[in-house]
Amino acid sequence: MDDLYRDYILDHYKRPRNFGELDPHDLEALEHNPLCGDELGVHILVKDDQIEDLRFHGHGCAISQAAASIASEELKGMKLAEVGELGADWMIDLLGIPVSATRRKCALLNLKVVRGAVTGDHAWPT
Amino acid sequence: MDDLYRDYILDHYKRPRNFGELDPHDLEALEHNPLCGDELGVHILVKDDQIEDLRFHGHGCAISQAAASIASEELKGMKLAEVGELGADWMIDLLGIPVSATRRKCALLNLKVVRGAVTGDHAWPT
Amino acid sequence: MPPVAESTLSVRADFPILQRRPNGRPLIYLDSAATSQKPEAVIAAIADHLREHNANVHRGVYALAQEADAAFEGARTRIAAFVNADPLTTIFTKNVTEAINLIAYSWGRANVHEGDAVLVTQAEHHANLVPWQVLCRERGATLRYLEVDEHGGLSLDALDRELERGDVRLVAFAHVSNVLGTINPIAEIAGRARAAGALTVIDGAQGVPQLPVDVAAIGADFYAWTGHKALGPTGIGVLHGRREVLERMEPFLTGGDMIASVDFDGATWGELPSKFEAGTQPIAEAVGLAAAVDYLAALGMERVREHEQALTARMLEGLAAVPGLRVVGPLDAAARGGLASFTIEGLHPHDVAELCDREGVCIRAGHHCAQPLMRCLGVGATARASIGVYNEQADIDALVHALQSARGVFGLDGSRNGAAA
Amino acid sequence: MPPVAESTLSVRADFPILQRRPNGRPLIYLDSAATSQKPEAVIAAIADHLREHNANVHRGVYALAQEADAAFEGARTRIAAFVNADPLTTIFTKNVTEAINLIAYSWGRANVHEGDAVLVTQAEHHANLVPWQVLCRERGATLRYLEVDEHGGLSLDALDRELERGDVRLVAFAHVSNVLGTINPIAEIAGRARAAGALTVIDGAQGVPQLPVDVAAIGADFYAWTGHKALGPTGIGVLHGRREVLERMEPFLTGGDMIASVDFDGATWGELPSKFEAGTQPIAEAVGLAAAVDYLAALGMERVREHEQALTARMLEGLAAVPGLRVVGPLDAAARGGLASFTIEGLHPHDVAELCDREGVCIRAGHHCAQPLMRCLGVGATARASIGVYNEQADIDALVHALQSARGVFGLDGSRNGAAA
Ligand SMILES: Cc1ncc(COP(=O)(O)O)c(C=O)c1O
Ligand SMILES: Cc1ncc(COP(=O)(O)O)c(C=O)c1O
Repeated sequence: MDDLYRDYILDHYKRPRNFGELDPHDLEALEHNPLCGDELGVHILVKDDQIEDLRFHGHGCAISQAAASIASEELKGMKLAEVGELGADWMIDLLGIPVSATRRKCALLNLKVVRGAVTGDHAWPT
Repeated sequence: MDDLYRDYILDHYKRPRNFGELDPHDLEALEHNPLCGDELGVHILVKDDQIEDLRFHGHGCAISQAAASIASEELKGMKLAEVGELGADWMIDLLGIPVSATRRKCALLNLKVVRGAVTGDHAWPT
Repeated sequence: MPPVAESTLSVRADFPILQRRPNGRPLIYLDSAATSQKPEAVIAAIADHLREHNANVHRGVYALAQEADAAFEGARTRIAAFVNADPLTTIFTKNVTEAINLIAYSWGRANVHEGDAVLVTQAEHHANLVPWQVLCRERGATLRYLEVDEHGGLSLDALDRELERGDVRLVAFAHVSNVLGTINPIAEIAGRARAAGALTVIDGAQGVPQLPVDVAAIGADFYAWTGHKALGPTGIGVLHGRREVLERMEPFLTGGDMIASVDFDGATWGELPSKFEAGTQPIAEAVGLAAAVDYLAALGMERVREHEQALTARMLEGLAAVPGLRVVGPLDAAARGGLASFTIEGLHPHDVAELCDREGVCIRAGHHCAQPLMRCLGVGATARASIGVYNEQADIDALVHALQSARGVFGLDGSRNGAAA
Repeated sequence: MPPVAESTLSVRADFPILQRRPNGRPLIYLDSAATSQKPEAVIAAIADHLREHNANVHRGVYALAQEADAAFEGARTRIAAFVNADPLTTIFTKNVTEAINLIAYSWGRANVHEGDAVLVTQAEHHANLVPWQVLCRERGATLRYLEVDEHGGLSLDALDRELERGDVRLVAFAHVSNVLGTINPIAEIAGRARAAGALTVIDGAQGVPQLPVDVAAIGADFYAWTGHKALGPTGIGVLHGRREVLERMEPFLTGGDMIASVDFDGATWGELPSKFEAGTQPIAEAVGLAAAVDYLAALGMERVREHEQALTARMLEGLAAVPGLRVVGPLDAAARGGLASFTIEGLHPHDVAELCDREGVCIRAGHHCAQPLMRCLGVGATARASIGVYNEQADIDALVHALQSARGVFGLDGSRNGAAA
């Protein structure tokens, strides 16, 4: 079995959950991966200080799309305050595959976008 | 005997011929050796299209001062048209010592100054 | 398509890194457009210089400094001769990016005014694009883009129309596109620009490593390239300029070694090429680059070109057999340099590159520093395989094999359950 | 003068070039202020990188590119740590000259206005002088000079008076003068400038190779240095900047790798340090410089300083015994770096250097890229002997011997008939 391109990764890549747009939405952000030009945006609907619903849009590699898809399921229902606390480890653990230094930004792009939309902090998660 | 610092070189260095200023003069020029900051100027008195008299001023190393001194004796009485034709070989031959690539500009500074004063061409002699 | 000669080059053994066997497989390096590998002759020349002849240049009286001087200025002479340029107008920079910035700052700020235009192509590398954007913004000038057609070509008619508008002060374009591979008709473009009173800047980053280049014959005002793509070291680029233009320009970087004299009130500038070479130059790098061009000259650039064209033809053929694969740029190997950028349906370029690496095949994925072109092509990124003198047919075949396997991993060949998607 | 420890360094054997024996004599290299020699560890690190790990950095997916990335960014981390700086604000340039030009172009053009002043010292190297002349001319600002006293020192009172005038936007000065040898009180100057609202630029070209340097503790806005004087290769310089200042600055060189995104209308800039690193960086050079600072760190910079101070003391003593010789700058080895510039009555510095070379002693002669200072000193040029970690007492003694012989050749010791003059 492939270490990186596991079945569930390819499944999330090919059938991403929560992809599309959400209109109206309360929060949004759009970020690029400067290494490859990939683009990922998010729309978020907020209720009671938590993420009621969200949708990703844009394009990217299997790692970045699968990461966004997998994360989207966890983010729904999360308190906004919690989102601000999420670090790189959370995302990498969730992905469950070994991510090389170069592909790290692919894996973290969605978290950067979501944190950017929620907290206004546009730094890469560490 | 020293190859470079021959007796006549040191003699010209210590007792340079035709050093000083000439006022009035008809032509003049001032040049720097960018490698060491040395400065050499010339004043020239012209009569019948030839150098009637000239004086060098400035400061420099033994090679550049001796070259100016030795050349001054040859330049006096030379036709201006001839001066324009003088090349690096003329000066190097006149000096009579082996001049390394680095010291070449020392040896040629006076010729550059004189040619500059006479022809307006401020390029290094080749 | 004319028949292409088989390549007669077989120099892999000259390149130490290609003897590496990651995971027990040969290293298949197909990323020469990003940077080339170095022959032992280049590595040895650098090490030998540092071990035997190192000193600062231009001002040292002692014998060691004269050796360093001779090595450095000798390197300049050999490098200039390699592309038939004059050493006096051959300026060292740190890379081609700095060379182009030098032109934009020194020539551009003095000569591009409000209402003027600068013309670039849609296919330029950011290095030959962003400096012109910055210049035009600062000077109130307009940056216009020459369209690239669906085969990756430029239209000379379109160029003429742009030039006829009468406001174009400078035309900047690549010799060989690092994405499309297109070999541009540079002498033709330079001639037309010159006739219209515009200066030309040619980005030769991908030209010098692959093609015989004759700077004098091309007749551009500036031709710039970069050492590390031409078998040389990092840390050095080369700018060839037209003498009259360089002489009228103010310097770019100022400091030691580029002055005639300095006093408290100001400075006067040195002669060419020193005027544009402030501070300690890339000395060992120049020595290394001279060894690189000597190596290329010994192979013969005509032969290098034949070799790359033969391998490119084979690559285009191989790629055509991969389902869902689309190559961008001209499809005729004679019209392009030794590289191919492509997309594969259902596979992101990043994943393509990652999966190629599993088979020891090094290719690049991304926007290749040409984001506007990516937009024109309607893609976010491409994968790119590029050829060097050291590549062989087996490398090309390994690439095609790796691409087929990559499709398999993603189930695109029907072999994996995910395939249904 | 406090007693100086004897040097405990003996590392000549680590430097391949010093094993050379020109004309059967040992090579006595006393020109380290111009450029240093390189230990085998540095040469091997560069060659090893090119033989085993060469690829372009920052965008490659394949394993080899990741090795190159790790080598390059790892080098940055080690180099920053060596001077206690933050890797994020540690920018690679091609030399210190480019680093200072970067500040002048990017910070200076946006922040220095008509009526403002830039303050430099009379002792600056052209690299830390001419860029400010050019900037002030372009911006209609005034360049003022802080006087150097007869012992080569700066007056802090004079600095305060200049700062009190309220127009000084930037103060630029060397850590260690390359002519006088003076070690300036840089943290003190930076503190006073900061209190007066002026930025500080420290030219550390001669500081980093000789002294323990703690960029964070110094507290300047910019500290710049150059690889080739610090046992590293040519082709690389380093600029450490204050983060808030760098973040507010526009980029200097533009092109690949320094952008966040580019479209037809313009570009946005990448994060630090990329924003200031356009194009392919000096990768192998960074790896070499990292090996150099590792080598220096293993020796210990405190020990390097002790060594240089001990040899400098011996050199000052030896020079004092040469008739007609005048050393410029402070006469106390504790107040100066490992170099001495001097003149000898009746002997031009060029001839001094030439005659030293006959005995295998490499020293420099000229204006040392500090023409205004030469004017202050009332000389056209000086000879300069400068010390590196690899020098030994015997080298100093050979210098003194060569100077005595030089006087003899010119008959200044009464031995030759020319002596009468
Ligand atoms: C004090 C000082 N500043 C600047 C420089 C210039 O260094 P580089 O030529 O490496 O830019 C030097 C050395 O030449 C120097 O001694
Ligand atoms: C066409 C082209 N121009 C410019 C560059 C920039 O070269 P460098 O990074 O050496 O400045 C490259 C390579 O990256 C290129 O392919």
